[in-house]
Formats: sequence, structure tokens, C-alpha cells
Amino acid sequence: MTDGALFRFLDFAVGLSLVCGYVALWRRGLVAIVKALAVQGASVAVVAMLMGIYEGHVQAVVAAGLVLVVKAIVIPRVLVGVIHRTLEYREVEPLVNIPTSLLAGALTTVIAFIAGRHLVALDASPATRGVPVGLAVMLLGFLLLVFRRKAVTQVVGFLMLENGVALVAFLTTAGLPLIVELGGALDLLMAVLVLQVLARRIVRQFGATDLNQLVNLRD
Amino acid sequence: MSLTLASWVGALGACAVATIAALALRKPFRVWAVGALSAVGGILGSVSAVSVLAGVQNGTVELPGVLPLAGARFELDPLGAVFVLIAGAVTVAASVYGIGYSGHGLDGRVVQAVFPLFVMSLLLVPAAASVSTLLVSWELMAVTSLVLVAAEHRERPEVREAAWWYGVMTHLSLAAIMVSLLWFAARAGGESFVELRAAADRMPDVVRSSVFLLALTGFGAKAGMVPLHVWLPRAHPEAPSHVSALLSGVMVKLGIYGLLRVGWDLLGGGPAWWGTTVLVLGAVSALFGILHALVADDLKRLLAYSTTENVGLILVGVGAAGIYASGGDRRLAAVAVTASLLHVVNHALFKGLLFLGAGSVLLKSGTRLLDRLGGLARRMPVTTACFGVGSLAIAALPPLNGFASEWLLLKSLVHEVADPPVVVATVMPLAVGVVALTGGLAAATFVKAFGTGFLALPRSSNAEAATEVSASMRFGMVALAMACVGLGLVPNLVVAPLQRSVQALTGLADGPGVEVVGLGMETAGAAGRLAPGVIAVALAIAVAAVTATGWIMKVRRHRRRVAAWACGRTVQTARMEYTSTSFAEPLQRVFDDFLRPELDLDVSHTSESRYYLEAVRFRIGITDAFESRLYRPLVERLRRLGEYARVLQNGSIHLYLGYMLVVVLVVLVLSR
Amino acid sequence: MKAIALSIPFLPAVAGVIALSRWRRIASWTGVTAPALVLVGGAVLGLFVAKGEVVEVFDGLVRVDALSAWMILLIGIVALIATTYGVGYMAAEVAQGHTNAKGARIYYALVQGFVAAMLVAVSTDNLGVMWVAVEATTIATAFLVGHRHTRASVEASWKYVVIASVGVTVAFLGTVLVYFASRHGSGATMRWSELVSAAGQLDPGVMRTAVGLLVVGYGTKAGLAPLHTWLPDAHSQAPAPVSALMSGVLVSVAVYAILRVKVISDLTLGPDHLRVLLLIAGVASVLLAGALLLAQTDYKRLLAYSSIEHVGLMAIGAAIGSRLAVAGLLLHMLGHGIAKAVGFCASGDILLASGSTRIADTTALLSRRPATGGAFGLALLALLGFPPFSLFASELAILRAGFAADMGWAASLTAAGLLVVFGAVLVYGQRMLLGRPVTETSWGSDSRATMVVPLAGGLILVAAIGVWMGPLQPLMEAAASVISS
Amino acid sequence: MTAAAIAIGLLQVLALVAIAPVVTGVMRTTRARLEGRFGPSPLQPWRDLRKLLRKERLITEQTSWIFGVAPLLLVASTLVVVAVIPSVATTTLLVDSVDLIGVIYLLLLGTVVLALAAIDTGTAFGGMGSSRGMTIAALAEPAALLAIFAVSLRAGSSSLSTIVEGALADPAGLASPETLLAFGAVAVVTLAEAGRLPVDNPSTHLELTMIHEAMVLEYAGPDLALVEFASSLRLTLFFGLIGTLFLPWGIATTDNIAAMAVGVVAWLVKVLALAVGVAAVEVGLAKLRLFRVPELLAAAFILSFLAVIVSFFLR
Repeated sequence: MTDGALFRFLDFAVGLSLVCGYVALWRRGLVAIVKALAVQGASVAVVAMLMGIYEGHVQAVVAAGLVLVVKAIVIPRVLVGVIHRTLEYREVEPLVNIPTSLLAGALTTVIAFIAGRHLVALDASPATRGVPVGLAVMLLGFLLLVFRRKAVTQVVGFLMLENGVALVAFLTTAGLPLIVELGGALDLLMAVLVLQVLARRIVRQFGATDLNQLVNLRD
Repeated sequence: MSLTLASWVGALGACAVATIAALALRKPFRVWAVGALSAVGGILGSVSAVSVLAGVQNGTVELPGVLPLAGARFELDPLGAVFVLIAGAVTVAASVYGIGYSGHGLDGRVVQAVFPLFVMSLLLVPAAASVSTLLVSWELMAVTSLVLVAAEHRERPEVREAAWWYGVMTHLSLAAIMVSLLWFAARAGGESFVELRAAADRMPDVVRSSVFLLALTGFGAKAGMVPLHVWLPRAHPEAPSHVSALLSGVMVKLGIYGLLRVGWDLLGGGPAWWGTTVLVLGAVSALFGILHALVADDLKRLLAYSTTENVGLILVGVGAAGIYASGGDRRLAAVAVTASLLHVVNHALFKGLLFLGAGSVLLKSGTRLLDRLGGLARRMPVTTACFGVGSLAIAALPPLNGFASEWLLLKSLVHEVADPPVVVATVMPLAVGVVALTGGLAAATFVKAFGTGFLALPRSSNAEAATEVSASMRFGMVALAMACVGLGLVPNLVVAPLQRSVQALTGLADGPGVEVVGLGMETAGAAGRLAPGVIAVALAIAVAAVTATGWIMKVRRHRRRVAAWACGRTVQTARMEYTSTSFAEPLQRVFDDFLRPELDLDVSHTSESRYYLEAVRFRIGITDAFESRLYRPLVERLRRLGEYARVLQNGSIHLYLGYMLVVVLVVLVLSR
Repeated sequence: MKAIALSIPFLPAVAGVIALSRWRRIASWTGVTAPALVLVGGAVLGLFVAKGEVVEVFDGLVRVDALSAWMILLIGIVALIATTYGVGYMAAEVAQGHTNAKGARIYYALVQGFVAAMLVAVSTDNLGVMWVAVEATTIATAFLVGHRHTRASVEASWKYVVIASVGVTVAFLGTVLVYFASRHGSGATMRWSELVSAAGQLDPGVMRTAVGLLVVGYGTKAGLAPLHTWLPDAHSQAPAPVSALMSGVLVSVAVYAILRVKVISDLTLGPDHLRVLLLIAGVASVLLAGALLLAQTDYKRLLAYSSIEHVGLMAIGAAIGSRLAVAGLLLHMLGHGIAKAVGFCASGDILLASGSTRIADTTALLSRRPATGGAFGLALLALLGFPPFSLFASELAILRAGFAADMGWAASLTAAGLLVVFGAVLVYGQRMLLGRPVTETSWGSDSRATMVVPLAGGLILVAAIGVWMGPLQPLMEAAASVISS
Repeated sequence: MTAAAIAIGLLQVLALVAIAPVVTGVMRTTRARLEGRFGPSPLQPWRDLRKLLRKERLITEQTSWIFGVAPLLLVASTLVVVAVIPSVATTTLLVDSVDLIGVIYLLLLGTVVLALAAIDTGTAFGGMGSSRGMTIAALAEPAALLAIFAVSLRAGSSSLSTIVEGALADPAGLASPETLLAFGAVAVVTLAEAGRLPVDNPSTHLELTMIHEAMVLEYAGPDLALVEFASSLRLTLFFGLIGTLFLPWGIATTDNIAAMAVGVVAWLVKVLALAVGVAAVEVGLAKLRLFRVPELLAAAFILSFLAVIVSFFLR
């Protein structure tokens, strides 16, 4: 495959992940949001693979497979499981309504592009051109965390944050040293499992996963 | 190892051993061990101080290993020696007194173990020779005294309040001192006092003055200077009495020490307004203190306020010295500062004595309220005699020691400058007025304290039941009383060696302020002379002469006791006596606008007719203006600020994540 | 040496595995021996590296220099206190029915894992591995915070995990960018030592972003305002020994990470870049802690906010960055770690006795519970910075350095903040400790020796260090010179 | 100190002791005459004292030793002051050991001792008297000391002999405004300290008005004699002091007999003149309400303060 085609794929995958971010911000249905997350995970995996091929790292390809498994398959499954268990399928009324969220999303994306400029500047390869998008995805995840009330949505937000960082990682460095890669993936998985358990406990204690109830600990 | 050093280190060692003993031994022995060992520490401490004042040799210790990141450095010089001296002297009395006093409830491990540590800190502070050393010793003093103030927290709820006020004010003082000295040290490029001294005149005036003002705040707070005095009338009454003696007699003086050390030794003096500020604050403290002492009905509270007053007088002397020195008249400056230092010593002695006396009364009668005391003169003769001596001394009456220093102070204010600058010409007369008025009011105050507290009829069953205190406590009081008399007769015992300390204050004096002429002392320049010893002799002769005349005229010696004239009533009861409140009433009325007492009078009539009274209840409450108008609102405002601040932590995870998002965005944008 | 350095993180890990096994007795005590061994190993290493040597294994997977040794010692001491105390504490928890044998087993295992993760974080040269370890601490402590399955504890752990993970993820981005920069500099590496030596070639633009993100990330873990939000909840809900570990060392480990980053940043971007950031965060933390302590009602939160205050001080020390400041900062880590551990353990005992964390419900402690009450009081005095406790010396050193570095205004502001903290802590401290019990109901017998001895030991140690550091002195100097050369 | 000096000193003391009761007598007589009564002879006070000394010693129950010692100390302290102040000659027994400030504090000592004794009786009157007495003493202090400040400024010393000699050196200085102001102050202070109208009325025994009398109400016989003696001694002392400070003429600076004789005469004239004058003024005065007295003393303070300021700025 020629570099040109490869980069077209790359740009597409990167773009897709950003779109997924917006979708997650736009939809109310939790399942849909998780789906968006899964797609995003897949696109990140694609990016990883393409970068691996481009740089000729076998290790990066392995990493890509890892990412695909963890981010696109396992984690979404877990989350859907949580949704079915808690019987909460909709983000009924988000703290910030959808249009505003989307506007904020646009704003953060702009900031991401501003902040990403000098990262691109370091080497203007077509790969690094995607870095700002990575930042943007990360900030979109952040917005989900701040704007949404359900535990699951928050987890999704956290994972999008993660995806954004992963994107940047792959685009800039075509994969970190393997041990870090593995450790990171493991931590991520553990974190999600922990959160899932905690979500269950929240349901047991509070009846629902509406995080607005979690205001007993305060000053 | 010189005598100075040996005895000073010995003193510290004795205190350390005392602490260990307190932790190790069981009750009856514990109290004895602590008392005895601390007393030994006191004696050794005074020995070291005397040897320095006698010009033997300054003691210097350097311990780079001790005290992480700074290293400890001590030097005992004539200025510090004065304060080590009073620390030692009062400690001897207080700790022996403590043996008897601690018998009842104060014999717990903690209190007994901390007391020697407190003494140790009192010996350390005046000898500290570097910024860090000073600050550490200072904080050691703060924490130990804090524990001791809180010692009786199980008995009275006020103790906890007192402990809090004391803690906060003492930390305020630390903060101010720390900023001041660290700034100074940073400018000097080193933190030993030697380097500071050397660098002082290289610093710009702004820095010098701010360092001075910060030091004044910090040390003033410790000295109980108005308006930073609020902790004093709370902490001193609530502390165990032998501790109060050390607090009031010694610890408070270390504030004066710090001010002198930083202001006129390390900084080497400054413009006239430094002195003026100190003098004015001193004058205010003196008047404020004595007026509140006058109207206080709690004996120990009265003593505490009188401490503020005396500190005020000392500060007046210091301020005057500063003014003179900046005006170039270093001779008068020397006189003024000699007066202050002499008063430091004297006040340590008689205030220590008075607090011990108050402690004896409290122990035996169970109350500190003058309106419930009285009639102790017959029940506690020794205590009464000692307290009487103390009262006359603090009222600055000849031939006791208070008089000598008050006289010197007045002499230094009644100056003979050829043509004085306007500051001097206007400030000094007022200062004289304040000192005089303070003196007069002090006399009234202590007539009230001694008269209503000890004389006439007991006003309550507790006072009725009081008995003389144990031997060890008597020893403590008598020792200090004798010291008061001794220094009253021969002030030169101190005045002469004090001149060395005066020399140490390079910013003030270059020659002795007071010359010693036989029994008398003469302010430099023969401006006036006083020989208290001679006065005493004269008094004795006069008494002898009068009695002799009595014999010659065959006056009957036997006295027949008869009932007093009780306005026609046959029996005279304690209820007819003037209470301390009523005693102070005229003066309180005179200074009404200043004291602003809250009076409430409720009269209940009999049911038959409103012309017949059932009962009349009269209550008068006088609050400390600074506490009620300055500190309480401040604390309240802070508390409300705390309430508002809680919104930041309202429990919403979304808010928390919002903080993070904002921070991340800011970082991203800024590092663009 | 290499063997010791390598084995140190494994000791707790092994202990943790044993803890999972059935026999509880052994489990609890192996949990104590592991930190003890860590301490010994740390001491040996310390004596070795104090002379400027460095122990390196598996090209930097494990690398112990003076700074690492110092941190290992700190972790060892605090862990020893916490675990020793923990034995009695868990026994009491089980007895009171807050948890069961299984819970206890999990608890012991997780605590060991937590300690192991921290040890890895401080004894590796690889920034990536360090990051993984720090994230691992979050996971290990997640269930410890929620150990009592109460509403509050679940809430606390949720907030803790989400916020901390987000923060650490941000730090990950920073790490990635550092790697990116190194790639275009002297060659791709994540090894701190190599990055330091190659700091000159790193691209300042990228590094500026990277450093900022790293500080934000690890700052979240350290509890620097305004990223501290999870800290009061987590520290107040966790079981006392865990709070002790989190407050005593975890925050310091995060600060350690920041310090490592700082070295690189100072070389690439000059000291001012990070100085501003840390100074703002530090002063903000001190002031915020003061403000929120003013109206505090919960004594465990009180301790938590005091942690924020002390982290603020550490940040200020780091910002000043002079030799003296860094030495003070390290000493402060040690002093605060031990004192705070003692404080939290004592508070745990108070909680066991009174069943409430509200200050209003726990009064006259000195009368009701002399031993732990006294320990609590002394710990508070230590945390307020009274001599002879070492915190006074370290605070003094930091402020001194501040004035010496012409940051007098910051130092003065800090002093003011400390004054507020002092007043607040003192008012609640005296409310809790002093006075005589209103109801004469005693809270049963005083707690058992294994719960008192470690506290006493800790206090004595802090006091001793405050007077004379002895063999620790050279190690501290060496560690300081690692950061501020 | 030469024998002559000692002799002169003793002479002055004895002279003052001898004349003191007479001065009181003279004042009473003058007052009586001006009120149109014949009045007792000026020597009456001496007779009273003799009578009192013969009486039995009655002493109130439940008083402590303080009550008994007080009169002795009161007289003794006053006598010491007597031995300080130059009356006939500038050299006195203690003039080199005690200065003006010392004098003020010695007098205060007497006041305090008496106040304590009064409280010791435990009666309402005693307490009232000592409370009021101390109030006035306290408030008189600043005025007195500042007046001394003013006076001593001229001579550059607070030692009495120096002051007097300085005054004799330039009599013109005596006419200066500061001296006049100081004189006013001292005059008021004298009335207050010696318990004369309008501050206190020595001849009243009306419960609510008396101050000094209330303090000594419980004394009888020899003790009362001492107290009475002391108070007249004080009064004379003040007259002597005013005389010496503000009209120093005639006082003996050398120790030859002639000078002495002149000195004695001059001094007698001054003292008696002052006594008669004060008595004459008192006839026309009513006693002030207790709470108006502070105003009077404040005025005195202002006077002396002005005296000081003036002497600074008119130098």
C-alpha cells in the first residue's frame, strides 16, 4: 500500500474518532454512546496499525491488536453489561443540554488545534498533523465527564479521554515501549473493571447511577 | 570550658534530667524531683548570667549537627544574661513553690515533665545567636508554655478558651518574627547574629524599618503590648500559679529582649519615629493595662493586666532611649534603657512574688475573686506579708525595688537636653504624665488588691476556712520577697552590672547611663541622685525616734480591742465592708468613657407596695475593648469566610472535573 | 546491592500474595515484616547511594539513586507504622462487624500491592513505568477507600477513581509528549537519566506542553489545589492505616514524580517555567486548606486538608528549587509522612471508640483515651510545626530559602496561610482533646499495645529527626543534589 | 557630712515638728476669726495631742497588725520627707540622697499605708475613705510630677538644693510664666494632698463628704494623736515646700548663725503667711463634689504640662 493511500486511511480513521466523540456528546441513548466509543476504539486501533506499518514496527502492530481487543471489544461489552444490569438506557437530562454541549465541544476542538500547532511544528509529517485531533478527542471526553450525569457516560468520557491520548501517542511516536504499552492497557482495563464494580455498588447504595446523588461528602 | 558555659549547660542538663525524672518516677517523688532539679537549673542559670554580667566571659556554643538544615548557635552576652538571670531567679522560687503547689492535681506526668522544658526554653532564648536557633527556642517556649497554660483544662472550661487565644497570638508573634528575621537574614546573606549585625547598615531604610516593625509586632505580641495583649489576661490567670509567675515574670520579658536585640543591637537603632512608636505603644499599654487591672475583681486577672501595664512602662523607657539615641543624646539613652532593664528585673521579682501569693490564696480559699476574699491577714500571715511586700513594691513605693526603677524611668524622661527637638519636647512631658498617672493608679489598684483581698473580715466561708500554706510554698514567696527588699535597699547590686548590658546595645549607648555613688545611684550628669538604702535607714530611725518619744511620754503600750463603729448596729458583718468593686468605683467612674462598663441594675419590689424593695441586684461587666471590637469581629469574619469557602467543595464530581478541565485548557493555551 | 534494589518492590508483593491465603494470622504479620525488610533494604541502599553512587538494573527498569533511596525509606517507615497498627485495627473492624475475614484478607493483599506499586514508582528510571505504577496505586487503593461498603465510602471511591484516573491520564499524555520530544531530540527514550543528559536537545515547544500536562496530572494525585478535590473524601473514608499511607506517602510519591519532571524541565526550559506553576499551585493549596479548615466539622477531613496544606508547602519548596529549599522539602516529606500517619492512625482509633468522625461527638479525648488521644494531640502539634518535631525545621528551611530567593512575598503569604491553618486546627484540636467528659461513660479500655507502640515510635522518630538527623543527613544532602545540582 | 550640717539638718526637722501643729492651729483660729467666732488658741492642737497621748489605746476588733503599724509608718515617712526638704537652710540631712521625685513617692507611701489601715478596719467608712483617698492621690500624681518636671527643668536637676540655689541665682526666673504655671499646679496639688478645701474638709464628720476623716475614724488615743500629728506635719511640709521652691528668699545657703537666724525668721513668715492665706481663702470656698475633684486635678495637670512646654519653647 502506498504512503498516500495509507495516509488517506490514517486521516479517515483519525477523523472518524473525532466524529465518534461528537456523536457521544450528541446522543442521549447510553447504548448508542457506548457504540460510538467502540467505533472510536476501533479507529484508534486502525491508526495504531497504520502507524506501525508506516514506521515498520512490528511491535506497534501487536499493540494495535491489543488496543482493538481491549478498547473496541472487551470494554464496550462490560459497559453494555452494566447498562443492562442497571436498566438505565438514557441520559435523561444531562447537566448541560445537547446544543450547548456541542458548542462547547466545538470550542474545545478549536483550543485543541491552537494548542496542537507547535506539536505539529516539531515534525510536519502527515501523521503528526492528526495530533490536534487527538487532543480534541481527549477534550471531548473531558466534556462528557463534566456534562453527563450517568456513571456509564462518565466512564465513556474517561475512555474517550484515554483514546485521545492513545491517538496522540500512536501518531507522534508510533507506539511507546512495549512494557509501557502493556502496563497502560492493563491499568486501563483494571480501571474500567473497578469502575464497573463501583457502579454496581452505587446502584446498590443509591438505587440509580445518577451521580448527582453523590453529594453526601462535602464541606 | 568557662564558668559561664559550664553553669549554663549544667542548667540545661538539670532541666533535661528533671524531665526524664518526671516521666520515670512515681507521684510523690516525681514532684519533689522536678521541683528540686528545676531549682538547681535555675541556680546554675543565674550563676552563668552573673558570671557574664560580672564580665568573666561570654559563653559561646556552636552545634552545626543539631537542628537540621540550620545548625544551632548560642552566645550568652551581657544583654541576654539579664534575662537568663531573671529566668534563673524566678525559676528557683517558682519550682520550689511548685513542689507544694503541684500536690493537688498538678502532679500528672505531662505537666511535671513539660515544666522543666519550659524553664529550659527560657534559658535558651536569650542565648540564641542565630535566626534559626532563636526561632526554634522561641517555638519551644511557645509550645511548652501552651501545654502548661492548658494544664488545668479538666477543672475549668475557660482554660481551653485561654489556651486557644494564647496559641493563636503566640503563633501570630512567631509569624511576624519569622518574616522579619528571615527577611533580614536573606538581606544579610547569613543567619548568625554576627553577620546580621555586620549587614544592618548596608540595608535600605525601607527594609530596616519594615524588619523593625515586624519585629515590634512579633515581640510586642509576646510581651503583651496593647493591642496584641488579649491573650495575656486570659492565659496568665488560667495557668497554674507557679507557671503564671514564670509567664508574667520572665516569658513576657523575652518580648522586650527580642525588641531590644533586633531593634537596637542587630539593626543598630534607627530614626526617631521608631522610638516614638515604641514609646506611644508603651504609654497606651501602661494606661490601658492599669485601668483594667484597677477594675478587675479576679486577683490573677488583675495581676495579668498589671503585667501589661509594667511592660508598657518598660517600653516607654525603651522608646525614650530610641528617641534620645536618634537625637544623638546617647547619655540619656543609656539612662532610659538602664531604667527599662532595671524594671525588667524588678518586675520579674515582684510579679513572680505576687502570682505565687495569689496561687497560695487560690489553693487555700479556692477562689480568685477579691469580692469573696478578705481576712487572710490572720489566717495566712506569711502569705499576707509577702503579698504586702509585693504590692508595695509594684506600687513603686520606697524603700522597695519598684521605686528604684520607676525613679530612674522618670529621671530619664525628665531630661535636661539643651534645646530639645519638638518630638522630645512634646512627647516626654506627656510620657511623664502617663507614667505618673499609671503609678498613682497602680498604687490604688494594689491597695485594693491587698486591702480587700487580705485584710478586714473574710467575705466567704472559703476565705474563712483558709490556712497558711506549706513550707515549700512559703519558701518560694519569702525568697522573692527578700529579693524585692534587697534590691530595694541596694539597687546598685543590679544597676552596676547592668551597665555592661547597656553597652551591648550598640544602637543606644556608648557609655554607662547610671553611675554608682556609695549607696546611691546617680543618673549620668549628676542630674539627680537617689539612695534608697539611706531612705530605709532614715525610716527606721524615724520609727525608732517616734517610739522612743512614746516611751518618754509614758504612752500606754497595752491595746484594748473594742467593736468598730457600725453606724449604731451592734454587730459588724462582712457585708458592711467595701468590696473591691466598690473600692474601684470612683476611679472607674472617672474613666467611664474609656472603660465603657455595662451596668445592669434590677430592682424587685415586694408585692404589697412598690415603695418596699424585695431585692436589688447590681451587676457590672467591663470587657476588653480590643477583644470585643477588634478580635471577635475578626474571628467571626474569618469563620464566615470559611463558610463561604465550603462552596468550593460542594461534593459535585462534575464541578471537580470542571476544575480539572479548566486547568488543562489553561495549561494547553498558555504553553502554546 | 542490585539484588536488594531489585527485591525491594517484590517483598510487599509476595506478602500480598501470602495475605490472600487462608491463614489470617500469618498473613497479617507477613504484612508487617515486608515493610520492615523494605526499611532495612532501604537503609542499606541509602548508606550506599549517599556517596553519590547509583544502583541500576535492567538498563534502568530499576534505578536507585539517593532520591529514590530517600523515598524508599519514607515508604518503609510509614508502611511499617501503618501495617503494624493495621493488624489491631482490622481485628477491631472485624470484631465490630464492619467487615469479615474475606474483607480483611483482601484488605491485607491490597495494602501490600499498594505499597509495592509505590516502591516501583520511586525506584524506576523509566518515566513510563513510573506512570504505570502511579496509575496502579489508584487501582490498588480504589477498593481500600471503599472498604466499608457504606454510601459515603462508595461515593468517595468513585470520585477518587474517576478524578485520579483522569488526572493520571493527563500525565500519560505528558509522558507521551516527552517521548515525542526525545524522539526528535537525541533519540527516543523514556529514561529519566538519559532525558536529563539530553535535556539540551529536547524541543522546548513540545516540552512546555508536556511539562504542564505532567504537573497537572501528578499534581492531581498529589492533591494540589484546585486538583485536590478527591483528597478529603478519599482520605476521610479510607480505613485509618490506608489513609495514613495515602496521606503520608502517596502524595509524596506524586510530588516525587513532579520533582523528577522538574529536573528535566529546568534544564530544557529554565527554572522559571515550572516555578510559576508550582508557586501558584502551592500558595493556592495552603490558602485553600486554611479557608476550608476554618469551618471544619470532621476530624478526618481536618487531617486531609492539613495534607493539602503540607503538599502546598512541598510545592512551594520545589518552586523555590534552591539546595536548601529542596533539602527542606525532602525533610518535610519525611516529617509530614510520619506525623500524618500517626495522626490518621490515632484518628482511626478514635473512630473505632466513638463510632463517629464528627468533631462535636469526640470531646475530652485526653481524659477518655489518654494514649491515642495524646498521640493525636502530639501529631497535631507536629503537623502545626512545633519543635522539636522536624516539620518546624523543614518549614523554616523552605521559608528561609524563599526569602533568600527573593520570593519573600510568597513566603509571607504562606506564613499568613499557615497562621490561619494554625488557628483553625488549634480551635478544633482543643475542642477534641481538652476538657472533662460530659458523660462519665468511658469508651472501654484503651487500645491495645500494637496500636499504640507504632504511634509512639513514630512521634519519637519525628522529634528525634527534628533535633539531630544523624546518618540521614548525608543521604538527604545527596538526594537534594540529585534535584538541585 | 560635717557636724554643722547635721546640726542644721536636725534643727530644721525639729523646727518643723515644733511648728506643724501650731500651723494647723493658726489656720483654725484665722478661720474662726473670719467667721466671727473667737476660736481656740493656735496652740490648741498641741494640747489635743498631749491629751490624746494620755488616753487608753483602743483598737478595733478583727483588725490585723497593719492597722496598728500604720500610724507609725505614716509619721515616719512624713518625717523622712521633713528631713529632705530645705526649709531654713539649703543643706538638709537627706537632700543628697532623695530628690523631689523621691519626696512625692515618700508622701504616697504614707497615703497608701493609711488607706490600707482604713480598709483593715472592715467598716464601711474605712473602705469609703480609703477608696476616695486613693482616687484623689492617684489623680494628683501626674500633676505633681509634671510640676516637678517644670521646676527641675530650670535648674537642670531634680535635687532640691540645686533647684533652690538655682532659683536664688536668678530671681528673675521666678517671675517667668512657667514658674507661675507650675506654682498654680503645685498649689492645687497641695490642697488635694493635704486634704484641704475644696477637695476635702478636715473639720467635717458628715459621712458622705469626709475622706481623710473617714479613713482615721477608727483611731483613738495615741494612735489618733500620731495620725493627726502626721497630717498637720504634711500640711506644713507643703507650705514649706512652696515657700522654698517659689519664694526662696532668705533661706540660708551658708552655715553661719546670722544666716540661720534670717533663715528661720524668713521661713516662719512664709509658712504662717501661707497658712493664714489658705485659711482665708477656704472661708470663701465650699467643698467640691467628689466627682468634680478630678476636673480640678486635670486642670492642675494642664497647668503643669503648659509649664513644661512653655519652658521648652521660651528657652
